[in-house]
Amino acid sequence: MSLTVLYFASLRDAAGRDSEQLPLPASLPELYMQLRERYRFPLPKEKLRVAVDGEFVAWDTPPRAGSVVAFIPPVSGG
Amino acid sequence: MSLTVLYFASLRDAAGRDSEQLPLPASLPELYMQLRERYRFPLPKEKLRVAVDGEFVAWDTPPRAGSVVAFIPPVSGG
Amino acid sequence: MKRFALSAGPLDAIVLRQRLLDPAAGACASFEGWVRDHHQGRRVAGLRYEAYPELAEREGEAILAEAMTRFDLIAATCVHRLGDLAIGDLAVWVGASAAHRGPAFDACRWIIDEVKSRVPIWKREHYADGDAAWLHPGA
Amino acid sequence: MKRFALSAGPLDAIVLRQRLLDPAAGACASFEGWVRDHHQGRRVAGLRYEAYPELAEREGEAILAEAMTRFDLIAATCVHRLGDLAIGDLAVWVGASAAHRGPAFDACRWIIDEVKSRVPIWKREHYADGDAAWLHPGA
Repeated sequence: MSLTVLYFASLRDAAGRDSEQLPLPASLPELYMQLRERYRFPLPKEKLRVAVDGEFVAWDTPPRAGSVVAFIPPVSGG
Repeated sequence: MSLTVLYFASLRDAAGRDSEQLPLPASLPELYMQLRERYRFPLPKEKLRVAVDGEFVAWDTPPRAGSVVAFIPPVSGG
Repeated sequence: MKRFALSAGPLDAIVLRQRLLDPAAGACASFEGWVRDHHQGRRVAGLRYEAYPELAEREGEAILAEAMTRFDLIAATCVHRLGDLAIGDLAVWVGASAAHRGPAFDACRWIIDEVKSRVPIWKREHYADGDAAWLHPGA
Repeated sequence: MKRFALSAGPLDAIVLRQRLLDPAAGACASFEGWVRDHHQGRRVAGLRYEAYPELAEREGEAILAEAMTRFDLIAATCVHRLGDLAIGDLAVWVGASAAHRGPAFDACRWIIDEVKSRVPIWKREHYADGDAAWLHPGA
């Protein structure tokens, strides 16, 4: 029972990797808080959006085994 | 004592010419009213602007001998 | 260099755009007016633009100079075609570059609005039914 | 055809513009984002764009589809560069064509505003002093 987490931009630099497999968490906010502590992400959850399987979702969406989760820091295209 | 009048767009079509020499008129509005009657210009003076020697001027600018007067119908560039 | 010009030949949007490039520019807004195939419900076959060139260039330059003072721009330019144009031809090109996109958009739109209202250029539309007419908006 | 795309190679404004041509179009507004040599007072030497491509393409398409319904458009397109860019390089191109200029301008501006706020693309600026930083506006 695991999922994949993708890291982008400053989160990737802080994590030192693009992605990793992690055990299925109780919730997406809990997952982010664990990772934030582990990798010293400077951004609080409130500044991020979260996507599952390539689509933005609400933070209270239940995590699913086998899914791909991405935490999306504020974007800066254009 | 004369001036040159330039005709553009529908005024040129109605006058059948690009320009002509005319005796110095008492005023620019009077000049336009004479020409409007002669050539059946459909546009009343209020719809036009007037230019002298390549610059827009007020209708009450006194006509000058040797100058070039153009009556400017509503523009439609762009 | 002149910022406003009339052109008897086809406009090249790429060449015009080059004039706006600048290392300090982060944004470029441009507008192209194309000859379209309809006007107020009538089929248009083509059109002809004529100008009072001396006055049109003077007014056009005045508009571009005013744009440079009204908006925080790096560069701006406008070129208007004269002569016979076919459907799809580029009739007018406006471009404005700036550090940021707000002034670039605002200036580009302001310039085309001013050109359309003030510059002595007239359009004669040729309709599919063989008729033709000078356009004198508001007349 | 897709209306939004990411591009690993240089953007060609001329090719992109072709997509918007239509005999019924009288107006085309376009926006170009260029890499500029400064940001908040710092000298910028170059930058790198990265995306979450799957999500970026989905969001980008959603923005362009929404633009087609919000504005009276004929066509609209947007392409965003990824990878390493130098000063003066074209980073993003947006174009919108319409019968009239109002919707073309409004849509063009709305699209770039939405792309900048919603599409998961990130900019890493390289400064002249050797430093570099990811930009996370509002963070």
